[in-house]
Amino acid sequence: MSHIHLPDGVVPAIWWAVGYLISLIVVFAVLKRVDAEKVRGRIPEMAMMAAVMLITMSVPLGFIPFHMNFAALAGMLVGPGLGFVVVFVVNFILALLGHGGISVVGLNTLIIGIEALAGGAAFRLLRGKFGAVPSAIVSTAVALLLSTALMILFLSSIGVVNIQSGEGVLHGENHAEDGTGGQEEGLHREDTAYRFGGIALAGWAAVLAVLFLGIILESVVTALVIRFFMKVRPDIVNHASDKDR
Amino acid sequence: MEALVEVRCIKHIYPDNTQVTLCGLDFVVHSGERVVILGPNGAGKTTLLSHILGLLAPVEGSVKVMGLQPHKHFRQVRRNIGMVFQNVDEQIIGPTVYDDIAFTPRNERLSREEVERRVMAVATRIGIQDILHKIPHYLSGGQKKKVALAGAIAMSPKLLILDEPFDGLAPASKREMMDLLNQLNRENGTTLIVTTHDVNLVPYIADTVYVLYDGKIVTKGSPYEVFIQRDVLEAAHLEPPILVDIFTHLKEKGYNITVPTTPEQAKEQLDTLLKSVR
Amino acid sequence: MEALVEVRCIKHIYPDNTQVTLCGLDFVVHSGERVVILGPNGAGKTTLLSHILGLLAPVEGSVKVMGLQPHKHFRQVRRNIGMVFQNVDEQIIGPTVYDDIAFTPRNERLSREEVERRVMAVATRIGIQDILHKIPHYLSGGQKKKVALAGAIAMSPKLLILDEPFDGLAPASKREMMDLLNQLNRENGTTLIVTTHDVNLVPYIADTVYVLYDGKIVTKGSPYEVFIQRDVLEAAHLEPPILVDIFTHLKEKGYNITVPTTPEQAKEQLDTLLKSVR
Amino acid sequence: MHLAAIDQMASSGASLFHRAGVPSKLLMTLCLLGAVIGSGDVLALGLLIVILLILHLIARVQFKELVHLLFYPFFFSLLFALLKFQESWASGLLVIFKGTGAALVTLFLLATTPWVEVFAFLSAYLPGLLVDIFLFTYRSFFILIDQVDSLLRSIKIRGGYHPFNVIVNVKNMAAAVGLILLHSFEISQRMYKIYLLRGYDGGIPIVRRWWKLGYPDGVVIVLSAFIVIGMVIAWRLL
Ligand SMILES: Nc1ncnc2c1ncn2[C@@H]1O[C@H](COP(=O)(O)OP(=O)(O)OP(=O)(O)O)[C@@H](O)[C@H]1O
Ligand SMILES: Nc1ncnc2c1ncn2[C@@H]1O[C@H](COP(=O)(O)OP(=O)(O)OP(=O)(O)O)[C@@H](O)[C@H]1O
Ligand SMILES: [Mg+2]
Ligand SMILES: [Mg+2]
Repeated sequence: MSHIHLPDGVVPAIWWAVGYLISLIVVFAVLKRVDAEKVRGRIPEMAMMAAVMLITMSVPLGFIPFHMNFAALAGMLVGPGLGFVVVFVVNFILALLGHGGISVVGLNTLIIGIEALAGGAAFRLLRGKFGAVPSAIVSTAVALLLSTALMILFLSSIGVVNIQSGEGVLHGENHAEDGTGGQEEGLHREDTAYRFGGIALAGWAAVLAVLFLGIILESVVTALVIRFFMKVRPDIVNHASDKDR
Repeated sequence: MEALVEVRCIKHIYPDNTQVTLCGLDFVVHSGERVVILGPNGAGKTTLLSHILGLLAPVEGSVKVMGLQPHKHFRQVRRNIGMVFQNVDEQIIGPTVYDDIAFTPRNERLSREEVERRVMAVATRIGIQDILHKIPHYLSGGQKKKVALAGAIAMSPKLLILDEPFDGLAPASKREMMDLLNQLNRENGTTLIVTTHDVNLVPYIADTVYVLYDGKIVTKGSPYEVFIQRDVLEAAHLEPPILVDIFTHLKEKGYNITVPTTPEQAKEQLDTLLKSVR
Repeated sequence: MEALVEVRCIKHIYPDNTQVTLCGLDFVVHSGERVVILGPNGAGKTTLLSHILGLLAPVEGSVKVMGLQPHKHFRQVRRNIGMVFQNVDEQIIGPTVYDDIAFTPRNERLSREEVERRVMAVATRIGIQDILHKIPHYLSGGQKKKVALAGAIAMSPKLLILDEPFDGLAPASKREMMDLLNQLNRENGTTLIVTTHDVNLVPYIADTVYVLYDGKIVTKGSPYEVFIQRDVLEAAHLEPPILVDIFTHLKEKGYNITVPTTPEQAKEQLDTLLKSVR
Repeated sequence: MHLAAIDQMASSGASLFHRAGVPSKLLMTLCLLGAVIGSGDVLALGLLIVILLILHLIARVQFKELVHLLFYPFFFSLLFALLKFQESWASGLLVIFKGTGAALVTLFLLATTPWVEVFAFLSAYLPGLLVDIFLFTYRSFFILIDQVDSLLRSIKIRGGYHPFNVIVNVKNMAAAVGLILLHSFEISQRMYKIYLLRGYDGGIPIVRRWWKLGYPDGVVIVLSAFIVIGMVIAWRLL
């Protein structure tokens, strides 16, 4: 939901450098923290998760005008830390394709990676008490809210977005539809209809409505996926949330 | 008989510029016919099927299904076709066997009762009524193929297309699958288009055989007509079924014999032959 | 001959509590032998192979490869086994064909020259030296199987295990694959363990056949010995190869004949038989 | 899917840039990126973009793909540019040129160099585990994309595609994502076993002879030098 999709050349150098630095530190810390043997065994899993995210981002898997990135789901399935690493890998590859600037990979990773970290951690905490599916909804919603807040805070603090009017963010969200819909004929119609809806509302009301809808959708889909896993391969979900990784 | 499918000299270009052409003879399937497509790996069998389904559009040539161009009239054509893909794992969508068979009926907005009726009818016919509430994921290979078949025929399509349906099946399951297909053809008049690499099965399930090779449909005919063309088969890197091979050899030697389809027929033929020459 | 592999009455429990047992006869493979495992879908063939590879550990019974328990001495055992899985896509790791064949040699820390030498030798033997710098996912199915085989034999393993290596291959490619395997066995003395559903190929590639059914190894023997046990085969939902079927029938009728492996032998046999009775 | 198309171009192309070695191309990429991001002059940037487009032309990059992919950076920089256009035309255009230009640079690298080669080169400088993840992701992507293809095809054939019904689509989408994820996890578990069997112990070893420079490398290096010099001159003039 909350890609910032910042292109190159918008964010001042100091910011993106710091973004790279922090996200790389986190990546290294995660890979070093657990012993190498264990991480090695999880590499195919992380790679598959990354591939799934790449595919769902670059293909209109959903026939709906939303662009989900499933970072929170990644945090739940492969664990929060490794989920963050997966987000980094995905962002890097997307940046090479021009989907987000190459210089802002660090920043993008931090903002989306938060979803993996928070989503995964919250799911781990909650699922013992409330069961897998409700925890998945709550964790995803919390994670998405957090990263959205982080994004808005960041954009307004570098002066790209006016926090009073919400200008900028709204278009950012609008673009997300184009990302999914623009590639396949037949989906265009929905997009335009939707965009009209977006324009009809104005300012923060519109932003919040769009964000809210997006958060609900991703939470529901994530929960449905978790429910499917609990039915078919509960060991994968349990495995990821029991062991410390 | 009316022509259900007609493909004339098509050419397809994949996004990576791989060109697949299928010229030579026309590919024509009549209503109620059982057609088998043979050809080496990469000959374009799957590509041909995708065109018939309307998943791909040819850059040259024409594809007609029931007189319509499938990629233009996708919905109409789709309703009349059932398809079993080679890899059934990716075809089974429903979380349970029941849900999977019900997928198309539900998407066609049939009433709940009608859906139930259809699912039960199809499941009983295919013999999977006991596993309706299982999760497909845990079924054996043969069972999965059956579920995929059930899903494909839930709307009683006129035309059933199967890409390598016997792949990975043990002999007994192969036979079961063949019997099911023949039964569908006999009882419902379902037209069949099947690809396979197992030439020995062809006589059991084909009225007509097409051989693809090197961008062309090189020959067509009844299994017997096709399999006696040794030079064509050899050129297409195919082999005749063992029985055809042996019995055409005997025939060429001048023995009075017809080429059998099944080992049982073969034994009978040999018995009478050996008695007669004695 | 020394026993390279010995499996005695194992039982395996999958995480979802599916139990697989393999009792009855012992599964014993000698050095240089070509063994084929037959059985219906879900009989436990792949499970048996995983135990021999040390990927699974039995809860009961014993598995020995070169006198060692594979899941305990994984590294030692692994070095002596090459494996080709049913789905070769998952097996090809290297970013290019060259890198893939070089994967194991490099992981064994061979010198660069030695790696190069091995890769070239294996690639030439298998006939894929022209595609060494291609990226695997742009290859055809048959080519991928060959790359997987090349990767498996790069370290010249004593034992080569193949799970349904002929699956999805056209007849000509099947024959090519069989010839490669037989050549490896003849020239390098590589022991082979192969599973397949295509009984007609078995006589070409087996010294010994094992039949698994219903949790048991129900019979073993040379292809001929196994295939004449009709009752056992039928119980195990298997069929004898067509040639065996027909010729044992003739033999039972009292004709003096030996059961052939290839259609060519069959024709010769019939020719002489028909001449002699005339 | 664009990734697959771009990778296909990179591995099947035969232009001068396809034949040049990875180090020289990475050098050029860095120079170009520096020039694009560091530049403050609309005219110079416009010129640079023209040069980049010519490079794409020489490398025979399919413009259809390129246009699709450039849509993202263009649209995004346009959004940020909207604020800047209130200041002046030039500063707005600058934002657009920077965003699109940088994307052109990385796309050029990816369209002339298989992803694998890029990471093979980087493997010397990045931690082994990270490089492994990148390389495994590459293989996994192509294995999965086939599966996604067939899954979407099945859903379409079986009548599960309703462009105008969001509720049905959310359900079908969750089912599809769940199924793909399930497959992906099972594949990854099998793959891990295979890696062990094939002797994997951290680090997919890839060896390339980078030091062999041919004439395409010469061209690429000279080009990089020109770009740097050109940019420096442009700065001086300002
Ligand atoms: N999606 C694709 N993209 C590019 N090329 C493709 C694609 N699918 C098939 N091809 C190519 O088209 C040709 C025909 O392929 P097709 O799958 O139709 O053959 P086939 O006869 O079904 O082979 P097999 O017996 O192995 O299934 C082959 O050269 C193949 O490499
Ligand atoms: N990973 C797994 N988890 C749970 N059950 C499994 C797993 N793998 C196999 N089984 C079950 O174990 C039994 C034996 O399976 P196995 O794959 O060994 O059979 P097979 O003889 O190889 O069959 P096929 O001929 O279809 O390949 C089957 O009942 C199967 O459902
Ligand atoms: Mg095919
Ligand atoms: Mg198996």
